[in-house]
Amino acid sequence: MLSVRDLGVAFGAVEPLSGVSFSVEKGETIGIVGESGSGKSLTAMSVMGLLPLIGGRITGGKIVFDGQDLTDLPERAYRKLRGGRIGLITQNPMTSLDPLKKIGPQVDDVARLHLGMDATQARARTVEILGTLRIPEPALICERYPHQMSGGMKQRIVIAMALAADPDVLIADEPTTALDVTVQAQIIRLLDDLVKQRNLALVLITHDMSVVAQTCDNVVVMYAGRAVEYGPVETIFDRPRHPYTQALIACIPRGLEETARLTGIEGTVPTVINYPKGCPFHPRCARAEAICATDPPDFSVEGDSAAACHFAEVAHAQPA
Amino acid sequence: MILRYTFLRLLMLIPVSFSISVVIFMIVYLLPGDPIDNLLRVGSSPEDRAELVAQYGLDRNLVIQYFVWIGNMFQGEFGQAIVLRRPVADLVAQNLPYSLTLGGLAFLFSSTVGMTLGTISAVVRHPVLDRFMRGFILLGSTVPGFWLALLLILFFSVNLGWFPVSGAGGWTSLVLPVLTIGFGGVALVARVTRVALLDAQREDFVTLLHAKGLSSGTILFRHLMPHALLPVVTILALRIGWILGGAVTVEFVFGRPGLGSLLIRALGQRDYPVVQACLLMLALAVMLGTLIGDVAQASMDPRIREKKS
Amino acid sequence: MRYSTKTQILSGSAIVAAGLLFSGAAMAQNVSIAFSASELGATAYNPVAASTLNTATSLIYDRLVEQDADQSYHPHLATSWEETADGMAWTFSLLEGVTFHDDTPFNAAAVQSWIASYAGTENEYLVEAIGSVDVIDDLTVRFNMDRPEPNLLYNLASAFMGIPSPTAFAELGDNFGVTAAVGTGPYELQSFEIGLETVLVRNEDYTWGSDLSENTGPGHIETFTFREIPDQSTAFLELRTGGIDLLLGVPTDFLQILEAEANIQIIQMPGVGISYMPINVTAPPFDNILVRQATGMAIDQEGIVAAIYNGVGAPAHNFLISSLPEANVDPALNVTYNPARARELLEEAGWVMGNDGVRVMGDERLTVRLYTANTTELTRLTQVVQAQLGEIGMEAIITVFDSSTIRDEYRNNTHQLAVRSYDWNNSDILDWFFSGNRLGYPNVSMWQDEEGQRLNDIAMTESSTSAERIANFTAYHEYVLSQHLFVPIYQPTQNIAFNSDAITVPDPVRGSRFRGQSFMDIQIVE
Amino acid sequence: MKASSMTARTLDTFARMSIGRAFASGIGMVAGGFLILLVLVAIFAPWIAPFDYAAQNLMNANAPPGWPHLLGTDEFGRDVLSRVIFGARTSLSVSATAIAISMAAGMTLGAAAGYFGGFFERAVMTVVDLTWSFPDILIALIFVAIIGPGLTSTTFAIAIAYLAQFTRLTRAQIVRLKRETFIEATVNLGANPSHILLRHLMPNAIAPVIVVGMLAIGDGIVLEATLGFFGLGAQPPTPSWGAMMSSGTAQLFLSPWVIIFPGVAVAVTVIAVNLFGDELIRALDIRDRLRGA
Repeated sequence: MLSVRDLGVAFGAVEPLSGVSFSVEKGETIGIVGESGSGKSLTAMSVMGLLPLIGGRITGGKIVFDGQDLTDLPERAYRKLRGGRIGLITQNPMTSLDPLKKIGPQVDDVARLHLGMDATQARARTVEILGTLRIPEPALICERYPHQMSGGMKQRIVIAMALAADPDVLIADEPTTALDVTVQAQIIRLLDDLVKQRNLALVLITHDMSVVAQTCDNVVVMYAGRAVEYGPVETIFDRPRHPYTQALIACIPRGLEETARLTGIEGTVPTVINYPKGCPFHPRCARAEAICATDPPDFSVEGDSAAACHFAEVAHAQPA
Repeated sequence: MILRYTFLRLLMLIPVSFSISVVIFMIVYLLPGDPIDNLLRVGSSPEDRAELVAQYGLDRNLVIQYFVWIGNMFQGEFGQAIVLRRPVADLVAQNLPYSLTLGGLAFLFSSTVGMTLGTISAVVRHPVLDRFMRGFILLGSTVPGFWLALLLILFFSVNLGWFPVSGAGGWTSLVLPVLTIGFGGVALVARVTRVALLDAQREDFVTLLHAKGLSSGTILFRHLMPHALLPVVTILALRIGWILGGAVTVEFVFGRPGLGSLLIRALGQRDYPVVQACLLMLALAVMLGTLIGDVAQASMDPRIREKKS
Repeated sequence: MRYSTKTQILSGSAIVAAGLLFSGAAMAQNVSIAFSASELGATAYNPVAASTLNTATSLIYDRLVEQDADQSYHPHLATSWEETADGMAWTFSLLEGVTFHDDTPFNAAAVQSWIASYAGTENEYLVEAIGSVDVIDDLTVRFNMDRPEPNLLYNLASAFMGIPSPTAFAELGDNFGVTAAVGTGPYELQSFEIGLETVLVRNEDYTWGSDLSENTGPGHIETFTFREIPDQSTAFLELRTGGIDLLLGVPTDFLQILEAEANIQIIQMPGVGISYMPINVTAPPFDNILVRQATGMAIDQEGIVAAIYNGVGAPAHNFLISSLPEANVDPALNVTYNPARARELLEEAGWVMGNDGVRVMGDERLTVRLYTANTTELTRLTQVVQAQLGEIGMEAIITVFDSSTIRDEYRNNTHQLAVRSYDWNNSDILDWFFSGNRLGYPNVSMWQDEEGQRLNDIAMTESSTSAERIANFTAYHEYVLSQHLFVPIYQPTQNIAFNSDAITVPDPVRGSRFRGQSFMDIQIVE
Repeated sequence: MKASSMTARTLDTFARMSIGRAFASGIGMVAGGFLILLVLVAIFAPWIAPFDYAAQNLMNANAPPGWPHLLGTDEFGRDVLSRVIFGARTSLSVSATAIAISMAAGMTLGAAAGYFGGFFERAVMTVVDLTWSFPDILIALIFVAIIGPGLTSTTFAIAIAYLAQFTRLTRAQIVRLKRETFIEATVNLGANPSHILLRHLMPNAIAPVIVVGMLAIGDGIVLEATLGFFGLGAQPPTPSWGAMMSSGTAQLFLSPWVIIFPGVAVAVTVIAVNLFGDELIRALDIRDRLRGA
């Protein structure tokens, strides 16, 4: 349904994203995971064609959606896709809704624009969608304003907006980061049901490996603007072959013994201007060799997963 | 909801207007000299002076005078102008329309042109246009009114003969004065609109609006403009006071009457009732301005409506 | 209405504007006039009660008698008059068939109630000498005088003795002249917006114009619009662009520019006023007569006329305009420029020259307060006076006030010197400015002196014939000059400018001022 | 005492760093340079001016620009260039003193209102809003009517006209800073209000107030010029740009240079002030904190 090949994005001279590839089919969820600053949110903006809004541009690669390459789609056609066939769910619900407008009209817009509905039809549809998202008394909610809603409620409204025009693909850019834990679980379960019931393709961008584990079919691990490992969730979680993936998995808090010590990763994520040469992870990689510092590793493919690491074969042992 | 909010704001204005009316009443006694001197026939005796003082009620103690004044004010009885020897109400009635037409037109001119220029300069990010806009806004706040008025008269009336040099006859005599006052106003409104729009464009929800597939035109007019209007409305509302009194310089150069000029003349002649009436009108306009500003803001921004009531 | 836009300022090239967009050029028979600066702010067209009147008043009301430029008196509503030998009674026979604008008849009874209405008003001094008025018959009236008044005819010809309709005057009371003004004049008051505009419309059944106008019948022009333009150069620009057709008072520095305009004609009439510097005799150092005399000699009248009035008008060397007989006093008393003598006098008075060019006496510096009103003409003249006083070592600090505030300052006696001007063409102005009971304003010199008061009373009340009055006032004038109470500076001419493409104006202008009688002869150029 | 020296030091480094950056940019350099030159001209006016600004020479009145009067002479034959130079001293000093008074009063009022809040804040802000929306020319003219014409009344008139701006700005800063956590910390440590205000709140609030103060100096010069137009500003012969520009608009036809040169001086100065002000705002990066005004 949607496949991204060697996507490269640049802001002026700086290239915070290069060589990212992934694809997702209807009814499937693909997770894009990485620490903040790894460029994962840029994939969402690139797919939506909104890079110019933040001053960025696509430098290379293709974004094929339903057989059509979006990178050279004219704006008018792109606008029909946005909201119509590809829905976006933003990260911070508190600031994603126009505070001056009521909830109802903001959701109705999508249906009226893409499905050519008139006001009453659109409102009926909105109430119905809000209902499916388990929002109490949706008709009343339509008359309220964003500042009268809780964070979780607002995120559901954003999701409703994304669903309003029956899109084929949903892109969720860290949908739960700004919510507290209890609400996070509800939102994740909600997204999961939607993918199943409406046969949607979901691109879930997150930094939380446990969320990936629960919901995604495939996963792409990103580090410093590049994909370092991808593949089905089971294989990646069973036998992570890239040291960074292994470290990420190790960080998931397990077990209940008080003594369990939370493991972290030394060093900090490199900023876009000082991406290290060779393999970007080598300064923080326990197994780094001389070669890692010089030439960037290729993907060593194994079945339907791959890892960009010179020593992918060697690193089978389970982390301590 | 809005009515309740407006009513509350009105209630809050009452103590304010009371204190202002006291200040206005007292200001007149700060003025050195008094109007009776202007009225007294030359070489008249102290008794004549006492009689005149009594006639205008200036002999009673201040508190009584104040309440008499306020009492009359409510019955629309502004009293008799001492030096100009005619009811103050007539004087105000004669000058107010001129101020309202000139001030009102200048207000409309500066708000519409100001907002359009502000929006254009915020939306069309063109370096040359940007530099021109900054230059224009800068010029607006540097050129003194009387100087601009003179240049406009010289160019448009003397050289081109399009408009009359001065006077208050017909629409043609309004064009240059409105341009003079409006020029400063346009600069201010344009600057505020530009900044407000730039800020609104940086808000997070704008990304989602684009993601919904709305065209940038709809986004600008349906979502961004209301946000930009909030600070603009506050600035405009606070300038309502200028409609009545701000045009003194222009009224002088163009030889037009107006409430501002009436106040200045009355100040010169120490004509207390006229000064007090003009100041009260101006204060009312200013308070009305702040009220309209608050109500407009509340009606546009639900967050304010909830918080304050 | 065509006008030329030749201008030397910005473009320099002559552009003739094809069409006129503004409404000022109403084709209907209307002539628009701008008042001179000194006439602005008149509060009511009420000759009996108002303290300031403008030229439009002379069109609304007629007078019994009119005075020509050569001081001769011509009949108007009074066809003839004779004064008894002892000057104790005047008999006037009145013009027949004259009606007020409200169609009430003008007759002896109207004159009787009119004279009585002056009691208790600011202009009461005009009729002070009249004891009572008898109606002999419908068209004859006799004034029984309390004392001989050789100046009566002058007063009767003054704008303040225009005759209002008694019925309207009684009915409107305080509103007379404000909401309506009813007289017998050639034009009726159509609208009056204070501080902005007065519109007069022709009185169709007017046929009794005085012999000072060629046209004694209804006026040629349908309506006159009188406009009050506070800013001098705006008024000047209105004349240049055809916004107005006639400017009653042209500031001297605009004369030069106006004369260069092809379509603008200037009429210069003899002056009716003096610009002078009153000296406050009660404020040291001016309580010393030597210092006052020295101050008088510091002012170079001829230099001032040449430099800032570019030769227009005449220097003033005493307190009255040169056309008045009482002005030719003993030449020695005239105040003339003599800086050397002025410095000697100051030395004599004990003011020695300090090291910074300012004289000192002990540790006190010769620094004086010099006040003036905030009109362009007066501020300019004051600065020249300041510089000339500096030449003799007297440092003058200028403060500019608006016209009514400056009166408070005079009354509070805070001034030492001031620069001001008066507008009057009769010798009784001496009483107005120097009589003891008007200290502060208008007696800015704060002068009180029995000899002065004695001479004043004789001149004002004991002159029975005009020749006697002239002698008495000359003596009073000479005594005032001897006390050095003021420094005369300049006699301005009356300058009127009109747009010769638009209107024609009678030349020579009859009467001492450009007033009603001259407006009757204005015609529109077809 | 120690607190003030500490505040002075933070201010000092703060200023040096930002002023430096403001000068760095092209426009900032030109505008700032011009302003420094102007202040020098104002200070050394007596030595720079070729003639005595009050020396009249009626024979040489209204002489066009040329030699020796580079900018020509006015209607009294006084040298226009010297009067513009001395005019700088009057106009700048009047406007600067007025804005200084206005800033001091505004900051104290604003700080107190912001810090104590409640009824006091409500009262102060209402009065201040009223003065802000009252036309400044009217406030000035009323003030001059009360204490008479001259430079002192012009200074106070300008000070009152801009008082509202500084009060609002300071209050906005204080209210915003009051909620910052580091302030709550000091409160819990038992610091008394004046200590908090002086040591912590004010230093942070000063930056935007100084910048707005600079911009207001430009407006102050324009208001002084307008009062001069009404003949109520500097009394003759003291030259001020405003008085010169309004020395009888008749000059426009006889000797336009008498009006045009001071007009240019006002325009250029105010533009320089605004340009440098903008650069300072960018350098201090206080654009958002300014929105409180």
